[in-house]
Amino acid sequence: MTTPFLKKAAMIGLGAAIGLGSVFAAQAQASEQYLPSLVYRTGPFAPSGIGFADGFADYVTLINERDGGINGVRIRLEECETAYANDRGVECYERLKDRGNGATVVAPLSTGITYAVIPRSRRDGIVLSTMGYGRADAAYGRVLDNVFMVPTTYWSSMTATLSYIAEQEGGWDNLRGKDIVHAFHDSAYGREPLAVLRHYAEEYGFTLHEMAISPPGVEQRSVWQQIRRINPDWVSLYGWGVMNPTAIRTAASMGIPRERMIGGIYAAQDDAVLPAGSAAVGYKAVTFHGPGADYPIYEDLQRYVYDAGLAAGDGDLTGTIAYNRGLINAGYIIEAWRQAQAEFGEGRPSTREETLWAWQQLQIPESRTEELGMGGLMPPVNITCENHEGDGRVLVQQWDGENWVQLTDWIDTNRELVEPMYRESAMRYAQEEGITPRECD
Amino acid sequence: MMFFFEVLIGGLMSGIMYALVALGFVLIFKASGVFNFAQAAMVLFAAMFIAGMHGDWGVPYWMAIPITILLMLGLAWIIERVVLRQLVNQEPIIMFMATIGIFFAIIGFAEIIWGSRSRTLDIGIPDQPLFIGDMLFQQYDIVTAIAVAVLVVLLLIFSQRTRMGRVLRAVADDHQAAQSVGIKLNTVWVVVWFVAGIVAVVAGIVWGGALGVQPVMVDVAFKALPVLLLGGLTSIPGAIIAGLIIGSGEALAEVYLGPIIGGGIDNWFAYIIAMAFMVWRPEGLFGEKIIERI
Amino acid sequence: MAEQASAQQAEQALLSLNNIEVVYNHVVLVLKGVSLEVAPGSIVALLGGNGAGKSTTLKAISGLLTGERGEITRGTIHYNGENVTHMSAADRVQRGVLHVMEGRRVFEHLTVEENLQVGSYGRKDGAAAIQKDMEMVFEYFPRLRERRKSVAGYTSGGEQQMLAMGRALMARPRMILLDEPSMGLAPQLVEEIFHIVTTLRREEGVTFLVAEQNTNVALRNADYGYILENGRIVMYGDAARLRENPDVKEFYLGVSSGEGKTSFRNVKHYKRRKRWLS
Amino acid sequence: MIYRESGQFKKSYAADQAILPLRQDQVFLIGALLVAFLVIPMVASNYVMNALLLPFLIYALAAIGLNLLVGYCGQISLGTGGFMAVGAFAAWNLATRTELPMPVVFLLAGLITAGTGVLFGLPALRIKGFYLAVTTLAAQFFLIWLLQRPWFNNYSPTGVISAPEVNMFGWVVDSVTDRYYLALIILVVMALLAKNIVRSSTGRKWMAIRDMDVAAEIIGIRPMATKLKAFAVSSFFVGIAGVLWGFLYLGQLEAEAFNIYVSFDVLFMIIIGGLGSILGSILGAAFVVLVPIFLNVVPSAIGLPLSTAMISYVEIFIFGSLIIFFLIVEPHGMARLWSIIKQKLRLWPFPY
Amino acid sequence: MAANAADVTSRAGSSEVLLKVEDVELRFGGVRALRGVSFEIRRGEIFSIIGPNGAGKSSMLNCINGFYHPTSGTITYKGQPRKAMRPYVTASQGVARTFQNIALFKGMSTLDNIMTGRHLKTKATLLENAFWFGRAKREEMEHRKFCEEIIDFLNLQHVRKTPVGTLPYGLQKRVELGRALAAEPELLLLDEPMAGMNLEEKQDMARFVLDVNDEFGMTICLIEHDMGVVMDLSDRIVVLDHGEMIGQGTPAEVSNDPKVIEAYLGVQEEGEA
Repeated sequence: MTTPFLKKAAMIGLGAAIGLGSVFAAQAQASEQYLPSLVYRTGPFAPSGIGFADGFADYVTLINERDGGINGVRIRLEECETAYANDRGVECYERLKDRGNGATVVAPLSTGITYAVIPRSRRDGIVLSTMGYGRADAAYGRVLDNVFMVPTTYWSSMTATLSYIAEQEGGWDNLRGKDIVHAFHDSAYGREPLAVLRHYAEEYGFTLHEMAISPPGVEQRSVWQQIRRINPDWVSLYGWGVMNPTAIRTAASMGIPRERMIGGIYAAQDDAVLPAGSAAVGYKAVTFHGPGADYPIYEDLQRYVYDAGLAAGDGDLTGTIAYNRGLINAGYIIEAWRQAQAEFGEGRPSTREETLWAWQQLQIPESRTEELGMGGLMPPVNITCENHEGDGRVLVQQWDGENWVQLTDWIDTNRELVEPMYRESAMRYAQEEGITPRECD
Repeated sequence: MMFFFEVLIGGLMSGIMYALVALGFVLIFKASGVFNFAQAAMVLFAAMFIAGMHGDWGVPYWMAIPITILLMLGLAWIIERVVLRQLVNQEPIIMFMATIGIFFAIIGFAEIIWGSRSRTLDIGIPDQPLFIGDMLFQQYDIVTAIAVAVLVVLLLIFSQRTRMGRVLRAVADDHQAAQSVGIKLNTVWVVVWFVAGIVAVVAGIVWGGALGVQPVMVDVAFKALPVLLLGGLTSIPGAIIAGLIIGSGEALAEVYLGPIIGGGIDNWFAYIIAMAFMVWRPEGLFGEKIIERI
Repeated sequence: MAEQASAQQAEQALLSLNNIEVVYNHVVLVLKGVSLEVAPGSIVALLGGNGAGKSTTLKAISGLLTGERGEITRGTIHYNGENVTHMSAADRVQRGVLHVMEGRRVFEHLTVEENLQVGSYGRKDGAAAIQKDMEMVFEYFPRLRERRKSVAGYTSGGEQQMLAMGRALMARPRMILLDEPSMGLAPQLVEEIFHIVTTLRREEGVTFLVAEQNTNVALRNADYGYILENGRIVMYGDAARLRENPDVKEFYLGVSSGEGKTSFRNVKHYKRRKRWLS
Repeated sequence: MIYRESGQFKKSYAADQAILPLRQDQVFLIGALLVAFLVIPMVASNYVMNALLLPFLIYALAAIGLNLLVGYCGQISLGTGGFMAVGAFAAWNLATRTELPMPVVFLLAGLITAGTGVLFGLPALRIKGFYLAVTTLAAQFFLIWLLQRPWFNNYSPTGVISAPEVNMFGWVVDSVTDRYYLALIILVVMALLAKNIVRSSTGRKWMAIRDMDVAAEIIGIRPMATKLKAFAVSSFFVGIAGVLWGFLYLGQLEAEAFNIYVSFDVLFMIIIGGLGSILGSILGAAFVVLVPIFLNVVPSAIGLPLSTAMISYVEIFIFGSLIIFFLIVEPHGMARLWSIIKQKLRLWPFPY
Repeated sequence: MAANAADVTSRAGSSEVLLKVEDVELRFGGVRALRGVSFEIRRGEIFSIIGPNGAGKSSMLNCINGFYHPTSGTITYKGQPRKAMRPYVTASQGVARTFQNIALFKGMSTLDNIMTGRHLKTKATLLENAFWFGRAKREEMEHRKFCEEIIDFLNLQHVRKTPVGTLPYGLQKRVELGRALAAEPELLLLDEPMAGMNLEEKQDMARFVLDVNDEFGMTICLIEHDMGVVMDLSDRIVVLDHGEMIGQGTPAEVSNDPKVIEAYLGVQEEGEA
């Protein structure tokens, strides 16, 4: 009678001990560049997370297989599952940051996790690459010197959306008297572009209707009934996860023309349109990179990664929006290391200081994106001390039922509007946190 | 006024969809006193298998659906073997926790097989707006409502008119006494979970069609819970009527109250309706009256 | 009781328990080696105070222990010559062993009639035979006929006890394990119930094993009795003989040797309890 | 016979009612505290302190709070996440909008959460059991919705806000070790308070309500006052845990992050740890915090060639299965397992 | 038996009416559980309510302590008529009770159960409890002492720290009595304290009831099926049947009342203890 309990207790204890022990067992390889990858392949937003993680990993594999790494320095990628939860993200960050040669750059992949790791990364001297999410005001480089909003923010991209609408209407003046709905995820994320929208509504005299949709947004009938009654000229959709397809589907069933719905950068993914089926045909969205797989880099990926059986995923997500985002985010990271090596010596892994330096002056002109086989896919980058975003340009794409079709070329954003907004917000943050903004000349 | 009716009808339709999930809870609670949190996971499980078999393996829907129903039988059998049998006569809270365990285990299992990508599930329910006069209806809703009505009638006949239904109610009252007259609890539980599994298949098709099949489908459970409360945990008609009340109440509140207090209120509004109602009548609309004795 | 002897007797007895040990929750030893026998067609009383292990014994026989995290860790139970020690409760019901549990466990939300119907769950001899048996139950318990459409939860304690017994009868039992039928019932009702027990034995040939605290009533109606204390059988014999036993008289019937009945007023303070075994 | 009590006599009621009447337990506790205060900060790595111990300590506090309500007073709550959020946001607003010293901010945040708890505890007088459990989801969803209103995050454009510096009587809690110590001190002190409450008349009233509320009322216990007190105290603990979660652990606040799954996690902790046990709350917190990390790390540590995705699916599956397994092995939690082991040790090597 | 009872009546000296029930009626939906019941309980006496199952005895107790509220009629306690009142208010006025189906707090030890009975006498606030200072500690020790006396009185020393859920039935009944006594009530309601006990346990319980009445001077209202116990212990008895009062008086009077015999006592047998 004694044995089962003691045995079970002992087993549990032993298991826990082994598990904890293994946490410390870091396998270091001196000549490798270590790259942690915080991913969310499970959880409510997994459909977006998987594609990103696959693209990110496949690009790293490509560099290792095709080029033997960056000037011979292979990159060791390690994934950690966050499930989009802040606490697990922090745990991942803490677990991975000192493994291998030490992490030099992290892409937290969620605004919440970004906020949690900003103070930690500043202490550790690790670069944060937050692609379109996180603190928009990090685009003002004087306050947070290690955080980069490459290549765009919600604010910049929204100015581009409005430019597109104005162009469709035949000029800014024609916006007067129009009705524009902003249907948004009722969270800070959805509310973020409101400031920009309100500014434009005032300046150009259209009526802005703010329609909140409570997350996760599995049932939206009543919202779209109201929108239908407004009979808007344009709808801006800022959904996330399951809210996007449900919104598109419900809008379709109410007879709202999809051609006049424009999704924000996180309503531009394949998981926004695929589950909506035929209802999504004609739906437009802005995105900060080219859609599809029609780029030279995909030939290399095919040859060195997919055909070699080294693909991270099942291979069915290549060319999706999320996958492309994974590719370009890895692309930026690797280009920064390349530039660091060019400055501080080739053939050895970059340190944190070197990586930070590289990001702070990161320049990827259009010509370089073409060399990388990502011309038109990867937006050029132009980082200065003060500007941690670059040009913030986006393009408009449309879903034809099978694929995203690129409708426009890069659209310029309204820098005069957004840069003061970044500055103001960042300075307020600096004051709260007691950060002295550094000088830029 | 027309708009009011449109919102009302839309709300009633959403309510039916909530009730469909709540039904599964009711069945299991009624027969085994188990508050089965895993019901939503069963919905996801069913939807994932139907959509996965169709999408990845090219199995036609008319085959994928019966196969999934068989899988639900297998699932019921496994749950009975591995969980319920081991936890006979534990306190309700322990069983509740165990179903949360089942919730994760089922989701994990389905994801191991199908991953967590989103899939489409379209068995061809028409999805175009339909105008009767100026009123907007949706064909999808009408088909759904008819399916739910048929399902409920079948369930009521099963519970009230069949021998197995009577046995289920007996087991619901007193497990041990039921055992003492020779009822095999194991069989009964498999039957109950299987029936709830069939309901989950229907819910999976309907919700999967509306949302796409993806992990977040389980959040539909949080829409179903207030319906369950308001209807009373043990009443099948209660679940339907409560679904209608909550669906329409929520829609009207969203439209008429939402703009005043800042939008996006439907997540909690249903709970507040249910809570307010229960302060007045703690057992819900049709729940069995709680007889307090000493 | 030697093991061989009991194995032999097991052939004659309808039910025999051989050195049964029961442990709850892996730690609490409740029965510490109980052996007893029940002859076919007899009424056997199982007596003893609270916590002596009467209910546990009955549950061990009917197979209802598993639901309460109890298990038989030693010994065997033979019923009708067959080893049923680890058989499921349902299989035992199939063989005619019915347990009427303590506390009148009826299905509260079902009607009286539905309760009886559920009682016939395991039978496969058709609706007509079941209907006939229901009539029989109503013959024995006319009160149930009056209340056949009432919800069982709203019937009185006595009616519930009758319903529980009637429900057991619906399974065509050979043996009924009756746990504390008198508990909480008025004297008149207790008599009525025991009257039905003896009638059922006579008319239907049902064997009874009755766990009772009401020693007096039990021994008046039983053929044979076992007295259980602290998980052990401490005394057994013919009912008549037990009633005459001075120890039983003093401790279970309240008749002290010599004087006859003592008033409750005159019970001594701090009366020492005499124990056979602890 | 490690746990032999013979030879230990209690000479006064006070001694008998001490928190740990057994000498062995006292030794064990002192040992555990010494390890926690002296050994761990010396030997534990940054990662272990930052990513394992800190969330563990904070979750343990929340679990104690919830256990007071569920395990002692018998009122099931699924709103823990919401109440943690209230604590965190109350503290943030107090800290950024006023000049109050940080200890006062902590205390007030706890009290505000307690008040919120009382508000949502009101239906508990009429609604019981699962019905109550589900109605507490109203608190969960409503509070998260409310705290997402821009006022509460001072119109932060992202809605995510950074936690202010924690200054405790001049001690600037900044380094990992500092944060670990602050969380540990708060946990130890509050666990002691909780233990005092549950062994006093208040605790007995709660347990009376839990075990049989009708009988409790008939012997003179006021159900409303008693239940609300439990909601208040529980929410106070949970609120403080929320403050620590935002201020010490994550360093940021985001209402959505305190979602329903946080509530479930804390509920898991007390069920797995043991309802109605302070020690159990702590053990349960350790289990729920460590197991997912453990499951995540093991495959790569032993070189299993699984993709991250597959690992996380398997992890979800195993986590669910482990909960079931645990409930089957010991439905009354690790605390009960511990006391059974002690009981065995007391008699060991004899079986009974 | 009769002589005994007469002897007792003279011993119950006080004629002060502690509780007066006048024309009480109680309805649940269509069922009339009590119909026009009236009686008085005098201070210091042992008063019994008897009757067949379903006669309304427990409903009567539930009315007295405020768990049910009479549909009509009045209950006067210590000269104060009262209507709808929560049970805890009644308890604070000095009414304690035990229950037919044991209503102990199963997860708590014997000692803690009895200590809960004392809580009406505790004044310590939550904060005092949490910090274990001031009244909290002092009161705890005082009450512990009082409860230990009850434990001694009821012979429960050996199960002091045992969770009551695991105790045998007879002991649980005793713990329940202890919990009621701990409140030091003026009126003690005992609902079938001896149900399901063997003779020896009944004798012990009878002794406790008498001692409580004698030594603490508590007034006792008793429901019991065992006629031997009722006749021996009671000063006065009221007989209910189907919610109606069919007889009232001393044990001798009641046991000779033909109406009572017909409805209830009819089949009393010689051996029935």
